[in-house]
Amino acid sequence: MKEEMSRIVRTITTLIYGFIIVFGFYVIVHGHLTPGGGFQGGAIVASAFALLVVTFGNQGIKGFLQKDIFSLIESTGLVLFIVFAFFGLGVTFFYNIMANSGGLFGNSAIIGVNPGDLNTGGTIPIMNIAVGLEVFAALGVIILTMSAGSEITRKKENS
Amino acid sequence: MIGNFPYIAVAILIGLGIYTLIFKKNLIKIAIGITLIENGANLFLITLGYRKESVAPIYTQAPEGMNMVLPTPQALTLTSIVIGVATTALILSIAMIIYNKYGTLNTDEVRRLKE
Amino acid sequence: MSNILTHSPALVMALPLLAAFLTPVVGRFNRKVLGWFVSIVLGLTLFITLLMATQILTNGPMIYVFGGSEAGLTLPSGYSVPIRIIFHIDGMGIFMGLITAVVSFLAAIYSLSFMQKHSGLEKYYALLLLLATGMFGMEFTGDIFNFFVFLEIASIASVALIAFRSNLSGEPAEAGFKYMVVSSISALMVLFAVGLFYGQYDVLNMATIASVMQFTQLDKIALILLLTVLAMKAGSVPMHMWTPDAYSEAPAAITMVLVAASQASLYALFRISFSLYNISLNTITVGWIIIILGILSMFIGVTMAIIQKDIKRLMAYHAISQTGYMLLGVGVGLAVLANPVALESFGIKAMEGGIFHIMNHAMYKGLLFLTAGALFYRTGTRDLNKMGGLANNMFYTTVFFIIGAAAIAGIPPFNGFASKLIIYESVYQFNPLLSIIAMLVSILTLASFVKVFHSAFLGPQLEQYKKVQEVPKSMVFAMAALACIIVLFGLFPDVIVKNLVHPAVMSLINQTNYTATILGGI
Amino acid sequence: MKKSIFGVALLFFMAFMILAAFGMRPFGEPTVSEMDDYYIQNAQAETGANNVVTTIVFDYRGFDTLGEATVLFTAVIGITALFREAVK
Repeated sequence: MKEEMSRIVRTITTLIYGFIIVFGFYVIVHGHLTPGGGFQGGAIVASAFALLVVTFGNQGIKGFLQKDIFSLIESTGLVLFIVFAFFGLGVTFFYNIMANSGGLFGNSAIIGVNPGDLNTGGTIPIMNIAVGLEVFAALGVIILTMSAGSEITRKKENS
Repeated sequence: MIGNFPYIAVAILIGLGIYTLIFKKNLIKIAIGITLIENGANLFLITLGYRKESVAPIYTQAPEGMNMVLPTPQALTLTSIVIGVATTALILSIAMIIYNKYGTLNTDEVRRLKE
Repeated sequence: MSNILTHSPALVMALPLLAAFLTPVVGRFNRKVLGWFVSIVLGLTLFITLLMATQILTNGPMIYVFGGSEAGLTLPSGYSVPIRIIFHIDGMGIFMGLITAVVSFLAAIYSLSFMQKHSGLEKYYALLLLLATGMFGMEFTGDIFNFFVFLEIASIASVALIAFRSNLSGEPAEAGFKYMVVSSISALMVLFAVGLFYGQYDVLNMATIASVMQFTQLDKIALILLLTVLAMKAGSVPMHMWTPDAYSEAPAAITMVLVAASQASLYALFRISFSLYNISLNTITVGWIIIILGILSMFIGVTMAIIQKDIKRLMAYHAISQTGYMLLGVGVGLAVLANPVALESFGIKAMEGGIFHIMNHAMYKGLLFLTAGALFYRTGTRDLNKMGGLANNMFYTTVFFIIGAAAIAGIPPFNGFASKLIIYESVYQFNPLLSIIAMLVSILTLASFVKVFHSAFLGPQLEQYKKVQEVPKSMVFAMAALACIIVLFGLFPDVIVKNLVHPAVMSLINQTNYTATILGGI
Repeated sequence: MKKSIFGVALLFFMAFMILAAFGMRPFGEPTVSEMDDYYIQNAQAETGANNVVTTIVFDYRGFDTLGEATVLFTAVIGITALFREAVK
């Protein structure tokens, strides 16, 4: 199998992958207002990386996507998540301390149907972002590891 | 009577998955069987949440005065989908390792561990 | 102090989790401190578990509502169902939690030198911590969907650990694949049963489900699914095919934890049949099914064990056989649950035997697997025919093996004898034949271990093992700790049964208490 | 021989599943919904977020989500551990 895909696919990918990532982050950040959230948005962002891996092959993305950085992002996301859960420990673990507090993400929602205010939800948006980071990095590591692993299999078959 | 068709679809999906697990010899097909069962279980959960003539449980610009479907199954399904992704990824990786070591995916040839 | 106690159910989960998230980072900076870091974290977890145990055994069950405005406030005002995830730790839960804490702590200590030569240690330790977390979650949770999540954590972590040595050969990956298939099916069937409960009652809290349980046809289907898959994960006989592979291919320290993990599934089996269904089900039928599973496990496990050549496979078959004793004891208790007179005269006693055997089995089987690991560490083989005369070189290992083997065969004064005696006595009153089979299996177990002892330790010193030495200190320490527990439990069984086992049994039998802790209104 | 036993078991299992399907309540008409109604009515006031599903995922059942993120983390660690020498 050839490493890289054709010129058309490469061009379209370079054009489109940035938009996919931005859309993914939009879904993550608006998780508490619209359908979506950390997991869904993270999966969208990871699909951009999957697209890159498929298009350019494992060698082509070597300098661009690095597993170590992904692992670091993953750990950061998880630690952020559990730390914000720990912040509630004055009351209980996972208590939403920032909801309706007036501070960051602390506005109260208008009860009933409303157009949506990004600055609501307490710890929910922060946890969304943390989980989003974790999910896209985790899926990225999985994609990179498995594609590198399949390359070894391919080499073995060819030799 | 028609109200039970989603559940029958669930039963068929899970049955197909179990069939694949029992009668197929390829490790990748076994992984597919597990994914089928998982999808059946997820479909079952999500069908439980539906309420007739209702909208999604999101207040942002929702239609006024409508009922909302039950939100819990959606949350549960979300959780179980992510768990399913993790399981599938791990099981496929193990299949890859087995293929690297033995050069085959057939369960009959893989079997080195005997009674 | 009281604050720590209130939040201890959250801490006991969050501490190993946080450590697991940090382990890859710690491992990048310094590989030497890694093992000690993990051991200290698991030691702290053990300490918190002990604190919780004293609290629960003196003051009754412990409740923790995640994210609630108060740790003990289970129901929102004006509603009759809990809406948040609740940790519900009673006598039985903390009993299992203690086993998990002790076993995982000693596994970390043992791994300090046992795993030294392997690559990817930070991953190994992270997975060990995650496995411990998953088991704690399974044992402490009061929410059935949460149970599914932790079941998945425990199974994925154990699969990765079983396959950890697949860089050397293909067999660990094969065993891992088998276990992965088994545990995914079990987890998915548990999920399906969760759906059945949720669809009918719109609750996910186990105590609430128990209180509204109508025992419809769907509940029966859910019961059958749950019993089958949990018995499969516990390694009971008709579905035991994964056990010998997984136990023999995992690193020795992990095998010890895996034994405890399969007992966590056994705990779930008991929890579901006692706390969730209790006498609403046909206890005689279900009790007899569990008894028959137990008898089959006992007998087939031990007969398969006798013919094994691989020391860890042999011990794995013995693990199946010993699982049978637990099923037998608790099954008898379940069969007479609806009959207060019989329950009082021997049912509770039988359950005490079965539950006590869980802890004893975790201890002596862990010790035996660790000695097998010690032999593997020095000789590089698990084949009994290739070993011989090792008593000359490895004094401590030999002593610990004798202690473990005597305990598993039910020889006084070790702990196996204590629990087996309770089982024999009480089961004899229920049905003499069952008791006789149990004794027979015990004799066969002794015969099998005499064979192992003879071929591995006795005989002349072999040429290739002339230079074999005793294993490093950390491994000796882990084995010695288990041996001490075995001897102490064997010498003072009454104290343990009265203070630890009896509350566990009562918390299983008494369903009204279980539901009232969450829903109030005693 | 073994296959036919499994086949019979599969048939039994399917019969079970179909039985369960017909025993369920009709699709789209939940009989009890106290817990879900609580979420729908109080989620906005208690957390301020508009999306009820997200409030369940991250607030009411946040601990499940921690477990779920942990499952993903476990799988990643497991996969990198499996390929630890093949892939650097």
